[in-house]
Amino acid sequence: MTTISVQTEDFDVAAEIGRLTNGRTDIGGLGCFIGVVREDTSHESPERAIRALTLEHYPSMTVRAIERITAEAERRWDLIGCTVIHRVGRMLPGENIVLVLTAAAHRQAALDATAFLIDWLKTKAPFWKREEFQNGEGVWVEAKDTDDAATARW
Amino acid sequence: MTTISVQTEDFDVAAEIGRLTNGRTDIGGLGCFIGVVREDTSHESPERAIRALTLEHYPSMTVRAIERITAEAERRWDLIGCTVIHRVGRMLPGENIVLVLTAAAHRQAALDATAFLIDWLKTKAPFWKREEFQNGEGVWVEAKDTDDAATARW
Amino acid sequence: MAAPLSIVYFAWVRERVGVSEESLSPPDSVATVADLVTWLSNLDQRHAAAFKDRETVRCAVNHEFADTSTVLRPGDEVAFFPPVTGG
Amino acid sequence: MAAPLSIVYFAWVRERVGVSEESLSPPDSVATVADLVTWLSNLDQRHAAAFKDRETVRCAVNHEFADTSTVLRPGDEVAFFPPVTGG
Repeated sequence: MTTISVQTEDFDVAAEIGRLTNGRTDIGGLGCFIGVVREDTSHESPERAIRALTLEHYPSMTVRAIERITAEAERRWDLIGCTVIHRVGRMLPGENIVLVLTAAAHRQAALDATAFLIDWLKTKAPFWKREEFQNGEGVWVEAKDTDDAATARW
Repeated sequence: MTTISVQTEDFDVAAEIGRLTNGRTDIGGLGCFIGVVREDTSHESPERAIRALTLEHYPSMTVRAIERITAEAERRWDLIGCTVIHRVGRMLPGENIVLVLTAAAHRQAALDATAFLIDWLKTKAPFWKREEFQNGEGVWVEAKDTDDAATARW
Repeated sequence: MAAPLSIVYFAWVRERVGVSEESLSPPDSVATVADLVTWLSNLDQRHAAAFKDRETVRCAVNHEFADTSTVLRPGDEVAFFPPVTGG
Repeated sequence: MAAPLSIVYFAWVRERVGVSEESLSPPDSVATVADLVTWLSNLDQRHAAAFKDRETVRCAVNHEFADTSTVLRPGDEVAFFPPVTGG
């Protein structure tokens, strides 16, 4: 079973695990990754600490792009199911951004597919992050070379 | 924060995530792995399908052994915290066996530490699994070469 | 190009252009995404600003990531945006 | 070995020995884990069965994984068990 959702509201991790496993007895391992809004304090000025993050996306393309990514994961690993929930809109530090869940008979498939899904979501799904600082200013987050490298590993 | 528990009762994943994150705003990624009792139906006879799994352990050593494993993970990766909960006793197919949670500023540390912790738990903590079949017979699970190989990767 | 294209913008590309969506009918000489970018860049200052760093602008055609050599057909939805940063 | 050792067994090693824990005082000639295994193997049929495949039996001394060359001291807790299979 593949569940994909793009939504403004938060997700319930336990409910999503329950929906994915759903009483099945052929699952040996569940992998999970949760991306969280981090109050980046690495800027020199406290005024540039992150007050909020806004996720913009391309509504008519986003779910389709995620479907292609989950299909690729299901082609590469023997998965019983996977779940991707990505939030959009404005979020505060500590709030959840994205949930990746994978279920497989064996742990390595679940672990690898989880890492693969989050790596590909970062570089192959149409989302854009805008950071809002304490002083009210904001910047669009720049894509990282390390994310491209992580994607290219697979 | 490091949380380690060896217990007979099931764990509450959402509660453990809440305990680990605990309102912090410096976490960027949470990794999670849940091991589940799988009703292995690969045996030729349906009588050899797994009815239950019993986890034996070495009570005076187990927590100490897990502490050494989590300390090694914290030495290798920049973790904000991690949680390992391992159940012991008799469990039915579909029940949770083990929970690994990791929190880090960056996703790669969380993902790698999660995989590392479950690989090392499989080969460096004193637990033994006994499978109980539908016909009442049982066998001690044999250690897998693939688990040793997974441990040696790190 | 006989019929108009639907053109959509995201993130800072959208901010620079000043609209999130527009319907435009480029001349027949516009055959590919690269041609479209060149034509848009010369349309006005806002479009020129959006495509100033052409190398950093990515695109999708009909909801699939595309590159500058992709051939356009009438009625296509063409999206321009910075490299994605979700997850 | 002046004082007794505490010896504990797990999984099929425990089942073959028939007890989960015992206190034994091996002779002075037993200095290492390897010596202890040899001595236990000759104790009776149950111990002999437990250590029949010596290569597959693992051990810990005072709650740390050990190998057959580990030197034993009076009062040590020595554990014997199959390769672990948790997680």
